[in-house]
Amino acid sequence: MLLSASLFIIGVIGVMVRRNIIIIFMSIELILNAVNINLVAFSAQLGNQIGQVFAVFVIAVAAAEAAVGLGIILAFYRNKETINIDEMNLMRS
Amino acid sequence: MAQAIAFYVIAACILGFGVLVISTKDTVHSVLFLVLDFLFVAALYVLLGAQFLAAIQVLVYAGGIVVLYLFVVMLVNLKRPPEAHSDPHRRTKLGFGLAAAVLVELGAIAAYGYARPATAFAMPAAAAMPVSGNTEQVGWLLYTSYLIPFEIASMLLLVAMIGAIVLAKREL
Amino acid sequence: MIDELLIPLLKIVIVLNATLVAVTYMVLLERKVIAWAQSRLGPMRVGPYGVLQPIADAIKLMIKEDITPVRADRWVFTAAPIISMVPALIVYAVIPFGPTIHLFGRSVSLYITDINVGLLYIVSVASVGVYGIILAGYASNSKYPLLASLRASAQLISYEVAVTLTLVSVILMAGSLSMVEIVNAQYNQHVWFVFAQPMAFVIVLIGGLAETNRAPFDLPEAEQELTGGFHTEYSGMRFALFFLAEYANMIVVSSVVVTLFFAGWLPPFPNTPALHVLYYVPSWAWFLIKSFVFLYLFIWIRATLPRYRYDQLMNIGWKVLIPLAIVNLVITGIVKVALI
Amino acid sequence: METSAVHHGSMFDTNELVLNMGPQHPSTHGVLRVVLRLDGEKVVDCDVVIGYLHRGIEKLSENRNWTQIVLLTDRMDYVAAATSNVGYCETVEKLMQLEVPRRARYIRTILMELQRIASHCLWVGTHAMDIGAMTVFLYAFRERELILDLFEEFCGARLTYNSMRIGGLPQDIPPGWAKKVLEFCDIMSHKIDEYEELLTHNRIWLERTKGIGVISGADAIGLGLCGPALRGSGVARDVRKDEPYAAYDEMEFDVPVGTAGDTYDRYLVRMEEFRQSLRIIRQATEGIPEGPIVGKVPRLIKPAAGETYHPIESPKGELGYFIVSDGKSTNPYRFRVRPPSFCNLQGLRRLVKGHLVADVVALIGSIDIVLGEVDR
Repeated sequence: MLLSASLFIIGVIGVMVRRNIIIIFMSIELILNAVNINLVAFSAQLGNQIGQVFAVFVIAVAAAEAAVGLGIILAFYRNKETINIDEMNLMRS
Repeated sequence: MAQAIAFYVIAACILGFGVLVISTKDTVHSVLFLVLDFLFVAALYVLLGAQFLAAIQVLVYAGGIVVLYLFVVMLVNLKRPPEAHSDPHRRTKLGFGLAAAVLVELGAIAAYGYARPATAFAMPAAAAMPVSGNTEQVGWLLYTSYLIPFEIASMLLLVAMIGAIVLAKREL
Repeated sequence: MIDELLIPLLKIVIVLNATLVAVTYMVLLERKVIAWAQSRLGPMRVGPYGVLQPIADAIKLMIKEDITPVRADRWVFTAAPIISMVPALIVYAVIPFGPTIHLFGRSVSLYITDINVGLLYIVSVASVGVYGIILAGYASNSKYPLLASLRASAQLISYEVAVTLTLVSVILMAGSLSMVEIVNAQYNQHVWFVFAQPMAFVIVLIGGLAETNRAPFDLPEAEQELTGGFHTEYSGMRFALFFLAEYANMIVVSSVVVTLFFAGWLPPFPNTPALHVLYYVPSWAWFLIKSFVFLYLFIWIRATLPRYRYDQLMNIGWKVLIPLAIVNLVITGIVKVALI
Repeated sequence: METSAVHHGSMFDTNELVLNMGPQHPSTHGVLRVVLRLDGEKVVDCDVVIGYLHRGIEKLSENRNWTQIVLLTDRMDYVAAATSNVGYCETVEKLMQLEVPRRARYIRTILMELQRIASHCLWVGTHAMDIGAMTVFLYAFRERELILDLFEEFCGARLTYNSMRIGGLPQDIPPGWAKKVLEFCDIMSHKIDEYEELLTHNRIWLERTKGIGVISGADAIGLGLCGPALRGSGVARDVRKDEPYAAYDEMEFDVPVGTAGDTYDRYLVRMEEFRQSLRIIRQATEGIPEGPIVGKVPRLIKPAAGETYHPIESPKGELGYFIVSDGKSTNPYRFRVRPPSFCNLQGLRRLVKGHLVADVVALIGSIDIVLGEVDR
């Protein structure tokens, strides 16, 4: 549990600290993995497979998220030539 | 005993690489560490008796998602570090603050857990650990009890796929 | 202790070394067979008929200067060949060369391990191998390798989809992901899966060619287009690692094809009592013979066919193989349900 | 040397990649350099940079006497040296209004057609190799070797023959040579079928060559293409037919033309030319007349003042020599070559636009250039 919590925290720090949107995305992947570790650990502890099933779902969601997210990054990069999140304020201006 | 050692080694690797992922300057190195991290997570799954999930982890995460990341990094291939400008400490404090809050909370839970040892979870059976046929059981659950979530997940993937194609396509 | 630790270790050592030797001789075989196809002699100088050529090659590659381009990403540049070599080798852990046999009073299984997700393990480990190529292209900091590695990774990923989808139908037939169980299923069902699943066999073979970057799908290393492909900037032992990884992958693909579709170590017609004579040939020999046939086929194809173009390759992958794989899967599922 | 001919602005356009192909690249057939501007793998534009093999043959020739120049022409199209030799000698003969004996003209025809087959062998081998079929390369070289043996027997050299003299030949054909040539024709006609078996109906080959680098007949003429590259687009221009030289007016042969003007048609045209060449060789060898091999050539070759242009059909296309003599010195006043490779090469840019990197090498192979001739 502590392991997954620590990984989660690393992910959170990554999201908050880094400017590079790709690294932010990777941090999100780390967070999802932390969740997965938790789920699998519980499933092993409780001796049933439900945790693993949920982990499969999480992986599927992560894949979807990565695909769409990276698509957005690419589209954005093509227009703006940056991957710095601070400069991504289209909505604001 | 051997299991415990393996667990701690793997855990240390996961955390270490996790730190490296978010602290490395070069994005490609960061992606590489992410792969290593995921591989160790897969190892952890094996240790926890979830071989199927471990294989899926490697296949989908390491083999699929991270390759995607690598592609994007190479496409937007930039030697100039994107964080060179605009004050880097603006949200750093917030980030560490939040992380500290989570840590404190966790500490509290842990302390609480130690204070009232295991009543809620009687830890039903470590004996019921599935040894073989892991894939079969997960599959069985997926296609019976969790069929609807499964279908929803597949729809989500489909939508994501279409969305990604639309976004990435240059002209419609 | 001996059974738990020593024998597996011994097996690992044997398989690793045998693989590496096989790979080097695979190179010689390829050179020889292609030479014969082209009315040449091939290597003849080192040893009788050039049989010691691999050793000379190995020495040459090891003592060659190992150049790192100045502007390359040094760490990644060094890591890339290793990353492509390691998955190629650890796949051998689940390949069954034979059943459990009795040796010196012990029962020894002729495979390193038989995990219940064996096939999935192969697929997932193989998918990690693509990193070596991508990173090599990236780290070289040169345009040809970059183009080649983009080609290679797109190719590997798209063909992986087709192959994996096809493998699912084989799994459906066998009812197991374990390599050993798949072979046993072919024994129990009295049929080599190549006859039950001809379509799957063809798809896996083509996909296998594409995944190992062999002709006619050898675009990532198309010498005539991209000079050397992703290993343009590599030299010496690091280049050798890429080279070995390619041939090791070839052997893996032929082993997997043999296991899945040609009943692995079983002799032909395993259930026909009249042909039980064939059991006198050791099981691993059958396995090796069958694998050899496929390796020869790969070389033969390389000597014969021109190369596809990148977009044609992708078209075949996405518009032909994947739909076929899906159709095959659906049909297999329906038949399977109907038979129950 | 100013080589940054790539158009400006590409530095800032992230979607385009500038790829420098050559001068040391396995499939640019020598030292051609092609600067490609790529969008992904698609060629947006390309610049052909030449001059890496420039030896100044034209200027050099103005300081050599008329006989010595034959040797320099060897070094232009070095895979078809005999053809270059004949082209030069005939131009000077035209300038001097020399009569060449019929026997010499017949032997010249045989040599030129053998040379055409040798050159096409090299072409089919390298072209197939560029597209990835490596076996054809070695097969084609096996047959080219036979031709080189024939040449060696005739003049002692295997690559740069120096095998012509103004007014005729340096020596007569050795005894039994004609028979060997006929034997070779029999072998070769089977071997051509062998190449075709490997390529012509191969699906991958078809997909790689059909519809690639399409150019219409009018465009091809406009670009000044010549030889098989022009005939592939359906223009039946062949100097051998249109302005016969040597003994071609006495030979019977067809000029194959393509229809679509793509890489595949250019391939088919050359494959058919193999057969037509064999047909010419057979006719010429069987009909070699008796007689002298050298015409009435003056001791000192010194053409009267004047100029002339004389084209011949080299394996690559129309090879023309333009020579000016001032009538006073023993060397040409002006010596200019119209090399087919050079003219065909300028079609490359037009051909590759919109195709992929892999097609670029196929197209370079398809126009069949020799850099020695391009740069001179």
